[in-house]
Amino acid sequence: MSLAKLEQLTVRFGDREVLSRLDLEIQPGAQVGLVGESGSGKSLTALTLMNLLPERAEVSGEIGFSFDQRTKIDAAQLGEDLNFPYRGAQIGMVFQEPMTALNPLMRTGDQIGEVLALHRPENNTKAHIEALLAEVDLPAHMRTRYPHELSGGQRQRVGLAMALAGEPALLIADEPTSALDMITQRGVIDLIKRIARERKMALLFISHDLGAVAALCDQIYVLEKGKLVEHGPSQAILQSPQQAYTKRLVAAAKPTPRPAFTRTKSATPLLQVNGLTRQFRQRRWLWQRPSPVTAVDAATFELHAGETLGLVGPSGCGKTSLSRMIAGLDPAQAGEVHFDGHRFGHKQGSMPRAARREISMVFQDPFGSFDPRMRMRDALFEPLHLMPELSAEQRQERVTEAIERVGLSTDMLGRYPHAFSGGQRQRLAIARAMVLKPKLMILDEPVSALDVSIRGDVLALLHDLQEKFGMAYLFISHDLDVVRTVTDRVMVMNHGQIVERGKVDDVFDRPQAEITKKLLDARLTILG
Amino acid sequence: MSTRLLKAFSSNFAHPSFAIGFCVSLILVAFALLSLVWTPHATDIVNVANRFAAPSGNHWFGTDFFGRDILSMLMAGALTSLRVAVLAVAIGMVIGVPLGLLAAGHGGWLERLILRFNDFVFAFPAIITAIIITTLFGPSAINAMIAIGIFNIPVFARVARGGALSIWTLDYVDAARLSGLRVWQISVRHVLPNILSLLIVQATIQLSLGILAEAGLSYIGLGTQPPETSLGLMLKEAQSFFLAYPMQAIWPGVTIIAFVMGLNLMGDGLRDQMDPKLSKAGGMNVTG
Amino acid sequence: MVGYLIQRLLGVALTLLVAAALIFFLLDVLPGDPARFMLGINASDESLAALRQQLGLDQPAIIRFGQWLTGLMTGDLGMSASQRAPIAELILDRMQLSLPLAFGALILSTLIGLPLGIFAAQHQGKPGDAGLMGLAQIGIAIPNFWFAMLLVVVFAVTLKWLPPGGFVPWAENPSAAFRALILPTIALALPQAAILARVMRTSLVDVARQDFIRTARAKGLSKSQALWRHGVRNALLPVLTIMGLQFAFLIAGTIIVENVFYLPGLGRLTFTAISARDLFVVRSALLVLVGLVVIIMFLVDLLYALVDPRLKKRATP
Amino acid sequence: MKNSALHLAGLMAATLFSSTALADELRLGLVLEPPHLDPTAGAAAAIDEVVYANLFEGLTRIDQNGAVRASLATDWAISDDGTRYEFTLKEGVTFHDGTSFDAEDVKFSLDRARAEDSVNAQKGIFAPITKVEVLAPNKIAIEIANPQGNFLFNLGRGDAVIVAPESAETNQTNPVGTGPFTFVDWQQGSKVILEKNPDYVGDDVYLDRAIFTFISDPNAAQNAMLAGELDGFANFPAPETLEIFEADPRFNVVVGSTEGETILATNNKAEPFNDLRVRQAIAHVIDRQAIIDGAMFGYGTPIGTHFAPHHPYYVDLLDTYPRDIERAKALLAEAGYADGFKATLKLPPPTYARRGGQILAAQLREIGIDLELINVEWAQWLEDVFTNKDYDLTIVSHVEPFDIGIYANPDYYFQYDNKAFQDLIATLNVVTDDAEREKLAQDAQRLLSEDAVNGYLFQLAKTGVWDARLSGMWPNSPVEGNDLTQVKWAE
Repeated sequence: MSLAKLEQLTVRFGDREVLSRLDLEIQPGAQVGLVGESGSGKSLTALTLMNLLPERAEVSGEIGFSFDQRTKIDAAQLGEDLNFPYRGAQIGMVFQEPMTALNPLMRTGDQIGEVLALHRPENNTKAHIEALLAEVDLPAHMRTRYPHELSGGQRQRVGLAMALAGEPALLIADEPTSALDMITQRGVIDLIKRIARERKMALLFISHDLGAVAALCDQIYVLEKGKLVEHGPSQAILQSPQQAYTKRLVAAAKPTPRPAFTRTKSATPLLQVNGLTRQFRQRRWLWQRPSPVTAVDAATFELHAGETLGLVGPSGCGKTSLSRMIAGLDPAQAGEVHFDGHRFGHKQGSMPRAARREISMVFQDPFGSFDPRMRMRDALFEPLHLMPELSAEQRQERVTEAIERVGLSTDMLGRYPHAFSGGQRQRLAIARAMVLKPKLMILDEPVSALDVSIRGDVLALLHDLQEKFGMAYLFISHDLDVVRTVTDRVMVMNHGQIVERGKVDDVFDRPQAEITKKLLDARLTILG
Repeated sequence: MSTRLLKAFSSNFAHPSFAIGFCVSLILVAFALLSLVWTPHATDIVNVANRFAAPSGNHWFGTDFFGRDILSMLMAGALTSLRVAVLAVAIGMVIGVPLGLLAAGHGGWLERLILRFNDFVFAFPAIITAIIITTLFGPSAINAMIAIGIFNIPVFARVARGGALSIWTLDYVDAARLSGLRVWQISVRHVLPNILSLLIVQATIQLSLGILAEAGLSYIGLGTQPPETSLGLMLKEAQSFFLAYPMQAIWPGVTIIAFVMGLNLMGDGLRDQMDPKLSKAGGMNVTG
Repeated sequence: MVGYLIQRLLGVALTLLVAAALIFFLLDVLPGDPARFMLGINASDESLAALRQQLGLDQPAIIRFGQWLTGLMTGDLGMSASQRAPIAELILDRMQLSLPLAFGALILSTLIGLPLGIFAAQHQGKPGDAGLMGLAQIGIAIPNFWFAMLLVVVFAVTLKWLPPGGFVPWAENPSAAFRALILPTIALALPQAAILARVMRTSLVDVARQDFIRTARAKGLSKSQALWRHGVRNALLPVLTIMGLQFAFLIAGTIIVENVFYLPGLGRLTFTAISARDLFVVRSALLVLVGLVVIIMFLVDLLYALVDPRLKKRATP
Repeated sequence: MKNSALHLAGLMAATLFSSTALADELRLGLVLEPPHLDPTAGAAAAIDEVVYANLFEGLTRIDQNGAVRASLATDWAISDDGTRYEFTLKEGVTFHDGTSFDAEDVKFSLDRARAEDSVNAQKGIFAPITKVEVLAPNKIAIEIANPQGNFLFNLGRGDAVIVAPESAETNQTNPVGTGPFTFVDWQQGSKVILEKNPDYVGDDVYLDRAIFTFISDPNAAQNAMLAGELDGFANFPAPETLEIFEADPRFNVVVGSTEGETILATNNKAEPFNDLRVRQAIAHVIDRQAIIDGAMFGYGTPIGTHFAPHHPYYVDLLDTYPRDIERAKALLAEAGYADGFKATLKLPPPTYARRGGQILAAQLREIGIDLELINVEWAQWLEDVFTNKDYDLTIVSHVEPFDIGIYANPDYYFQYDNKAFQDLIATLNVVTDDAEREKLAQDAQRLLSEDAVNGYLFQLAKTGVWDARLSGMWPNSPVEGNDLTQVKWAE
């Protein structure tokens, strides 16, 4: 007898069918994963179970619950007027965005207490709220905090405590960890796993990340564009996916393919960073001395021409701040940079113009890195501001060369950015970085936002370019597997400090620093 | 005009209130501009014998206390109101937008100074500025325009800064900085085009507020002065005849309401089409 | 919190100081001789000189500015040149009308605007919403003086329920004073209420789309419970900002409706003083008007910080 | 919701109905609020409109026909050479603060008014006085340098009222006089309240209480009258609304005249107005009736010279320069302005000026004179036009009675410098014989009209509106003031 069951569930918005004839079953105490890309209809499935579908949704099919007694609901009846006592009581739900899912004006304890008052009024006590917080590994004093005083992981734990307060038989978790960094994500997943086991609670875990689902669930449903593609026990799905779509997802969750990077490097350091420090000064009141918050604390390292240096660390560790200082985008509060015969930094002031043409940068988000109002041609010509000595013809040549190098043709350049795909844009971003033929390219998560299938191509392209032009790369990523494939040496940052450095295999195989170990442990990739 | 705005424009015609707003504004603007070259009757004649004439084929809306054709007066008055509002918006944009861009681009003490300046100007409602200017130079439509324009400066500075700040966080701005572009170049090349639609929406709203403010200032004698005419001045002059000849005050009143509503509906429609994150920055200024 | 308070107060003081300097020196360059105006066209030169000296007009500007500032601190703003009465007294006297009018309109517009905005947001897209928002559009577009005129014609001239204008001091007859303020307050408040209703609706519709409302509903709250318990307070934050800005418009509005209802308010005082070239009164009255706006904005900031826990440790305003 | 709103409305209607006037109370509207209440220290007509004959009295007073009557002086004798006046004073009179009134107060008042540091706006009235002598507590003698034709009239004006040394300095805010009403309260920006003086020596007034309410906005004034908040306006500010009152049986509309000659004042020294032909051309083109109709809605009497039509000495000179466009064009051409010219017309705030200016500009355009209308506030008008004579044309009403003498002053803002005229006025000032005075005054009027010194437009009407049950209100205002002593409600 299943705890919750969807039969032939179809959801439509006007002409658009977003879920078609979905059958799904959750046994008591079972952990069910629902996987699919955004727009596959997986969140709508959860909202259907919660009776929280938008009003304009047209629904058909049947929903069955057997909590205290068996109920069958005609899905067409769903809506505000339906008597639906389960929400918050028998079914609890955790949402994706920890930043926005809590009421910013209400103390966390009160938000948890609200559920108790609704469903378990006898438990609405300080002690019980603190017990719930303890269950999600939060200290009791968190009760009086406001959401903005908590970190993302802490908020997600509060959200979990709220969902648990009604003592549900079924917990729905809709991408609960997607917005968290890797280490936190791992913690939350482990927590959910533990609680589900302890409470003997059924779980519907929704994610785009097959790795996360694999870590938690024993049953997997795969959705694509509103249709159920495949379902079955986790092991079966992961080991022998039947459908092409599932195969792709499984492949994506495995480590990124390794292009054969050759590792040549010159002996002379191209870049020397000495004690580079970035501080954000926060002054509370006019008469107070500003108390600095240190984002990067006396970073010191060197990078040789033609070398690829990896930079990894949890989010907020300062890796982006460090790279921005090197690129001359942000000022440093101490220390200096020697780059290709130029010096800049705290005392020497901002980056000299002559150094600028030797450094370029590729950003993570291919959608944000081009001005939507500017034609691609103009965007690609823009870096040539730094080379006023070039003639118009030479400029044209440079751009054409760069474009062709990244495998695109010049006749697309009259278009605006929105006319290109994500992969094309990232190639164009690389082309823009190439136009100046710089000595150093900073790659800030250059493939994280791309589809897995494209990642390999882009990495191969980067490798290719390095071979041809001998540029040095500073490669920033949270994806340890990618870093391991492409870099020679790696540095690990935590709390603004470089805590570990060395040959990539040494660091990854024999991690010394605590954070490196945690990062390695937090990986959710399906190995094998 | 930006493509996004054009798109907003065309897709919005499905939106009935936008379509109405746009048509009403367009008709009234055309009506006002027409008075530059033609009005049914001259507005500078005085024909006392023919005053307060009822609507007729010759005078569609009748005549006023000087025997002038009300339709012609409405056209000329709408032109003055529109001119005051448009130029006030121009003053606000020409000064406010660069200030906002500068604040967002430069940051630091300059940004704080500009924000302080903004707060300071906000403390002077247009009417107080108008009182000061009038005390200095005497009342006129130009003074009303300057007073409203000064009030528009921080409004546009705020919208421009808000929009620009969100643009400055984007990677393409960093890309431009890496390309060696200076703050002002980035502001002009990348920031301004991307906040233009935001500014245009704000401009329609300030335009409608300008028309209302002109009417208020003219009503208390700080704005347009005879023999010029404006919708607000027509209301003021018609006020004493209100009991005997109510239509004298109804026509300009209805014209103001239609004008302001038209512009507001249009602005709302455009705003609805905009990137919701960007429009938030200007959302605070629904009322200027 | 105390630190924040002190810092903002310093900001307010600085704003007022700059405003005072601006007003003083702008008005100081004015042409026109107050003494001549007071004594009329046939006055002799000796009488003029005598009066000028009596008024202190023969001293340099910077000294007079200093005197004025000192006066502002001590509350002794000197004598009105034209009305021969202490300026502070004149202004205080007018405040008993202007303040209740402005604040009454603020309160009334809030009482009308916010519930209507909430109602419209709850019925988003339904006829009630469309009807209310249509009315609000008209309310925003109506010039307030014109609306005031219509109110007078209907309620004073035709129905004779309320006086068409004029004012009786509170001390003399509180109920008559209250009655005198009903129509002006309504004339000011309704257009403001229309604006507030729109802002409230937009803000609440925005908030209703946010994740924490969905969270609240997932707890088992109904849609309207979720909106009331979690939505309204959050939606009020941007509305509060608007209300601060609106106050500047209300101050402007009182000056305008004072004219329709011939009320002896600060606006009237200023205009009378301007036509009499009584700059002593003009500058002080203007500064009081500006001060009111600045102080209200300060209070709104303060309220904001109180309501929104996120702002308590905000670094700079 | 709807129900409660209705209920609230009903409640308001029941409990808050507008008050009706007390039986012996008069609520009179005034357009301008006086800056203060001391008529001996300011030019504003608004002061006299509250206090004249009500709070303060002079030795003489002017009645509603402009004649000189006894007031604090019951009787007087003039020496044969016309330079010494002896007045007998009313006895038993006290000021409102209880201090007694006698000849010393008169001497104090007159000496104060003519003192060097006096701020009296009409110091000219007192200039001829050489000596004020107390003969007895109830007798006083005044000596003047030359005989003065209108000295007694001048002593009856508001500027010459008698004040007490004890209260003179505080009269501006707390006026203390000898009149039949005492001062009760002044609510700045709103109203002045007077009450009957129980100790008044003389004919008792009918009213117990008089309230002057200040309403400058014509529309507000109209509403206040229609709503029954006011009993009347001695001079209603908006002639255009009078037809509403005329149609309403509750009200009386009484059209009288004032001493205000409304003129197109011309700078006789500025090009091209220094040319007589240009001024004549303008005179030929002015259509007085159109201005009266358009600006004043028909209220006002056309004048051909600077003289009040109700005055016995008035001569009708309307046809000196009849309206004749062709003749006007010819004159302009003769003066060298065949194509017309541009000039400015500065307009002070009153309706007669602002509206009249627009009509006048339309008329002058017919002969090619293109006027730029510049609206000015009074203070600016006083500064630019009156003091600095920086103007071409302006429209203004000269409200002082019998003020033709201003044309004899070449420095006056008209800048009219005519020896013949100056001689006429010099003679007029010393002649006391009525027939002779009449002839001189008429010659002066003719001379002004022929010289077209200014454009003479109309005599400002006094358009009174008051409750039909009121009697005793002055239809005309030969002197600035609202004498309430005879005003009473019908039984």
